[in-house]
Amino acid sequence: MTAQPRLVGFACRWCSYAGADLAGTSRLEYPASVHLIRVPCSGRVDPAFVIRAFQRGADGVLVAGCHPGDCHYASGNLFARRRFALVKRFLEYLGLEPERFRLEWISAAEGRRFAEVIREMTADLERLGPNRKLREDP
Amino acid sequence: MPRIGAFICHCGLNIAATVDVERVAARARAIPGVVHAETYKYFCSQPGQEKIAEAIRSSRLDGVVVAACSPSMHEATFREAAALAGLNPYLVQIANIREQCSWVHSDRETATVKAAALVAAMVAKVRRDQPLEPIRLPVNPRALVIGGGVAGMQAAWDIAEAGHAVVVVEREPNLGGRMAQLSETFPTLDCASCILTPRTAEVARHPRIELLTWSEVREVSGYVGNFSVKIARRPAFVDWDRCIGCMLCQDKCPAPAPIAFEHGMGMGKAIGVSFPQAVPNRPVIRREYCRRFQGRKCQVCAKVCPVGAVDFEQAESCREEKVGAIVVATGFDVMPAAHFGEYGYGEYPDVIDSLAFERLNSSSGPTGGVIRRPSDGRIPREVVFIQCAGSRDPDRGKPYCSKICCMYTAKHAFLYRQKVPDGQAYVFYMDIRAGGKGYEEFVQRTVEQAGAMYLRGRVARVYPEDGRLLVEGVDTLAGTKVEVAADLVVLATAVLPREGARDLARTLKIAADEHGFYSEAHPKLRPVETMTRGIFLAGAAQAPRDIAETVAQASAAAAKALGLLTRGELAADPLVAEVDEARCSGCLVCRHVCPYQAIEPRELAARKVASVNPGLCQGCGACAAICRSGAMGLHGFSDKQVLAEVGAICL
Amino acid sequence: MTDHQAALRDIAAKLLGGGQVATFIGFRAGLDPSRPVPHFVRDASGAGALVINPFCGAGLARHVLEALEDGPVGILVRGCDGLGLERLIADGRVTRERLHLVAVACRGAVDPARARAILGRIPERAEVDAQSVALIAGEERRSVPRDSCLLGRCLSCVDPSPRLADTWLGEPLPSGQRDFEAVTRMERQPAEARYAFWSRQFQRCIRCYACRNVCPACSCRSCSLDDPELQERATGLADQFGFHFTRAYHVAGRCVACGECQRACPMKVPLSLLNEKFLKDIRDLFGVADPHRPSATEPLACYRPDDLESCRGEAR
Amino acid sequence: MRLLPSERLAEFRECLAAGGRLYGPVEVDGIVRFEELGGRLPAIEPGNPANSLKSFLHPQTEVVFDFEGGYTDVALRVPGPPAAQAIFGVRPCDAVALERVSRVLLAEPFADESYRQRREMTAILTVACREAGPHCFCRSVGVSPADGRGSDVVLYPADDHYLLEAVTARGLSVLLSAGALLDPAGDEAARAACQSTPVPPVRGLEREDLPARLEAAPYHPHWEELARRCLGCGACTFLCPTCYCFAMFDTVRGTRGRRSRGWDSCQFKDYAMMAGGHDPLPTRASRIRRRFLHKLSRFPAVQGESACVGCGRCAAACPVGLHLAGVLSELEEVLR
Repeated sequence: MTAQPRLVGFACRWCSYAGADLAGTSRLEYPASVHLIRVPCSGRVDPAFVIRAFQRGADGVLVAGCHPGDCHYASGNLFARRRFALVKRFLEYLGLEPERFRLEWISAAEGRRFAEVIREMTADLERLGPNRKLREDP
Repeated sequence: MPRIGAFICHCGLNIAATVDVERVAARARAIPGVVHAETYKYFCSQPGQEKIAEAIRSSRLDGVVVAACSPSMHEATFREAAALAGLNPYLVQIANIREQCSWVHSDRETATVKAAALVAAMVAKVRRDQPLEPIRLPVNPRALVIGGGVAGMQAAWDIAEAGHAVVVVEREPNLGGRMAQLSETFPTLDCASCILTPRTAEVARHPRIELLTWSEVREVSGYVGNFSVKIARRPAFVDWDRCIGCMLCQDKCPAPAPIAFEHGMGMGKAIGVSFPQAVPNRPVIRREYCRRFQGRKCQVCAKVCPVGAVDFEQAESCREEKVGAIVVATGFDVMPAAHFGEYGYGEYPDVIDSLAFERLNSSSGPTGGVIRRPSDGRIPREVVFIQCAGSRDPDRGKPYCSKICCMYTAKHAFLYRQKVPDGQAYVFYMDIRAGGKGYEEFVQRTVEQAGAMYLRGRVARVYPEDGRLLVEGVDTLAGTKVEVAADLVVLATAVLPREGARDLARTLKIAADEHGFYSEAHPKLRPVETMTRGIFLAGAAQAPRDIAETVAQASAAAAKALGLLTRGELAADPLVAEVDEARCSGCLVCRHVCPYQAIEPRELAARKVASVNPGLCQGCGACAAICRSGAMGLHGFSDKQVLAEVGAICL
Repeated sequence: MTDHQAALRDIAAKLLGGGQVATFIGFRAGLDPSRPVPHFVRDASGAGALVINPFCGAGLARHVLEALEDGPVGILVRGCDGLGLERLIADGRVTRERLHLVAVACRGAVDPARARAILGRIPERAEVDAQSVALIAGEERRSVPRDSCLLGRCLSCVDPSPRLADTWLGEPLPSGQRDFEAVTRMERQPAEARYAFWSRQFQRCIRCYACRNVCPACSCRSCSLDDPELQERATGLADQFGFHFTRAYHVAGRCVACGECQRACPMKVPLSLLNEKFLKDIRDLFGVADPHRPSATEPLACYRPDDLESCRGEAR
Repeated sequence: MRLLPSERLAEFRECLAAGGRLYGPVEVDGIVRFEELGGRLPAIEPGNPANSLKSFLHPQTEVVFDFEGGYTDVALRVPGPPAAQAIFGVRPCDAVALERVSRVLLAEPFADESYRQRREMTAILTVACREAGPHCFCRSVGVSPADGRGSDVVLYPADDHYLLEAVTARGLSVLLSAGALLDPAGDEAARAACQSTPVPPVRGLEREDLPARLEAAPYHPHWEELARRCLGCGACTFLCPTCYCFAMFDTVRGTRGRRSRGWDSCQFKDYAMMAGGHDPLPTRASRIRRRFLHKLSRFPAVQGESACVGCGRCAAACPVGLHLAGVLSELEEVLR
């Protein structure tokens, strides 16, 4: 087995997690790099979760939520959008590669898009190689 | 020491074919705190649930992880099973190793490793779960129905008949919606108003139904069982309580007005009703067409009114209704002309859409039911119907099928031939979708009895020539170019959600899909519920559908609403936010991000802390994420749980 | 500044004597004249101990939290203190009505260590103006550039005067605009250089929490950095990155750019360079003109429907 | 007695580096700290580096053991013995501090094994002071700028050379290993110069009755005054060369984990919190008082000498000027 990147995803249960489920019911194959953590809303995702993932050895982190305007809770993803716009830039400022963190909007109907995002991100992470920054010693 | 049980489901071969479930169970057993791990073919089955219950009892489990399909499938099933066995249902977590593992990965080794990690994450999570009790909420037994079309009326009628008060809010001055505009209905060719009018009258006089027409929902607050709805009524400039419905005003009004009801085919008056059978039979003044409101001296209506009901000073009024459930039945619009340049829609008067054709067909319509083309009033000898005008057309942003067009086009072609026996109908179509009782037979009748010529293919363009319209298209079956000279072109334009549907979604805090159709909670199993508890969907507001389906769904929504309204009290998911008051600094930043106004300050021993109303809280967690000190927790998704999941995944 | 000392003592004495405040917060002389320390006057007779001069370097805002437990507080307020108090008020930690603010415009405070290094002995007095600093000891008077001896937090200050005041000592000075030059320079470095830089800085951190404890935006009753499940106690490089990320992120959109954290850091971790990155991005991404000046709603607790779409796009 | 010509300092460094890891004061990013020297010469400036020697003998965080297993069967792995190290460019006060700390951590029968091993593997090369730093007050606490206690070798600086004196056997072997670089000569003047380096005194600190005066006024309102000013950070304690408090903590990763110990500070809230919820040091004032009483009264009562060596780090670090020398001179006023 070739070592594949470790991608931790935070997915809102209404849209992106359901989108990932749809990719499943549609049998769309994508890399097993990703492990999703179900959260009620992208607005629930505390940047501390992202940092913890990098500390524990994630090579990439994805935060996925409903498209703006479609949030089940009306506004959660709009807070997330602001929050992670800052966090992403800050992580880069600390020296992390931009490809290692992504915020994506994936609806419950976008199984295909979910698979695509995972494929894309996994390819990026493979190209970058394992992450050592912010990461504790194994 | 925790006592966790892990149950790895084969799901037949759905999981077991790709994931080595025995290895996953063995890996689970190695996790500290896991005292029981087993696999089974179908844990969701009765014997499967019994196995879980048995393990809960015999191994004295204080946490259960079921590795199976998505939690959206069977989380509730397994929680119930655990509860029956004496374990608090909130001490159950689902590891999604089917939709997010076995179905999307093919390599057995990687899928097995990933499944084990997903199980470990849920073990880590369930260890940090607390037993929770459902939140008990009182239920207001009244219902609100938004939309007074056939869907709204059906839902309102069913709820009222079951003994509950219903408020119906309709944006137009009268009930009826789209169905009232139709001439006949497919496939039986019943006269639409003949079947709708009695229903409208029944609804209007029902003692438990209150009609609020010419009104809109402005604000919705509260939560399931306890909604508070602000409804604004636009000024009608007529005191409806005084008005006796004689319609003298309409007769005498000198100002013509294009009313929406006629869909561009005919004119009404600046004061009046949309159609003669309108319920309530009360006029409104459309100020944009009224001479007086346009600054002229006219006061004809006020002068002729025998009861002095005209009131030019009337202002918008607002009222608040408390209800326990809401049915959303706002219906549909059709794609506007601007989208069809190549068909000359909006440019050539004889290119019309199907709704306009309905009006031409209607015996109460502008032509008295005689089909005359708009430009010169001639009876068209050749009519081209173009299906899928905008539908199934990703370029125009509408990849979906509008569903009703095949059938109403067949109906139009049929009715046209009945009324113009020597006329010829051409139908350009992509596919004929006639799934429904008697539908396919009806299409065949249209072809065979009405002699409609069905041409499979797209129309490239429509342009005028010698007072007629030349329709250029391709017959993809014959592989030839087709050119038809027509007197009238009828577009089966795409079905869209009602204008303003998205705004209403925001007001109601329900989700809408990319096209603006309201999203159901689950496409198969919860098709009339929304993700917001207590709000239900009926009719074409959710997706294009025909009358029979609409009525069936409206009754289903009513049944769902009644299931709630008859309860008196209901249990809500306790996965809501809670403040650790000892840690809270009272900065109340959480209040800014709460979409439900569920957070209020509370005085606590000379200091201020945040306090969550668990009835209002929907558990989105925005507050928990923005709270710096970690004082705001979210049951089921606490910081510590998510961090533990991260840790377990990254091992 | 020094010439306001008598007036300050007078005002403090009146406030205390009249019972308007229970405590007056200012400075008093320290072990040497270049190191005044925060001081809490409790009765009118003690007001004579108050000093005000360009060596007064510590921020005072944070101190009101404890002092308010004894009753209303009077406090000497420079631009940075004012912003800090605005922060505490916005956070609901302090009510404006319980404060009496004695405002003074400040042209910057002298770093005693740097001044001493320049003079070779402890400076006794200093005069700061817009162009330079005069350091005085005995007969000696040396005029040196501002950036050679002022505190780092004062060099980047654009708010010499507080926006809130009850009593003014002298006249306010106009405020300016932050330029974020240091952040821009850091952004231009290659990613690897940035990572190496921050690794070196964070490795020095001894986790004394001075940065947090001086910060007017870090007034939580209970800090997540003290919760071992949220911030492990280990001090490996990854832990240090996590710690400094969290500290900076928790003040993102709330930091008043007073620079107290950086002044307080015994290991000279350039904490302001972290805070300012957030401030700069808040300005650039959300169009907040002066992101360090507290407003009714924090930038991360609000949104615009037309906010920047997705944060994938361009780096930084 | 040996002389090391200044120009041979680099060679001397190489010689020390050959014996293990070598640390010394260096200036990086505008701050002088003890760090691994590498190719650099120690930055010998008046006063002390920001961090103290304890970083190397009693590190900020150190592994106690690694463990693996479940709830019932746990395997432990204790880290191997520490490697040899030398610290070059230490000031006498810091070395004296080590000697003070050792009285506690090496006291039998509860000697701290990890500290003992490190202490045994560490050579301390002290450079005596010809000039006091901005915050120095060693003489007020009975430490001299030429103090040799706790050192293995003391270097007395002169204009173009250093006088080297071995204080311990370990020091002697260091000098022997560097023998080729050293001139077998003496320079009493160099030692004498350091012995007479002037250090400003701190008022009150030299008083014989200081402990008694402090103990007599445990509830003096000035402690409250100090508490208002103190921000409750741990800078003073973490930089203090004689503060040795630590706390244990575990980091767990699945079935594996690590028990570590890291510095703790008596100035932190909950420092003395007990399992039952009782906290003998519940207020900031109580914690500040504890710190000063410990340094100046309780520790001397048990160990015979002050737990302050006058290095001045707390004065350099405290954001609000609440450091030992300053506080003592304030107390001198209020206790009068």
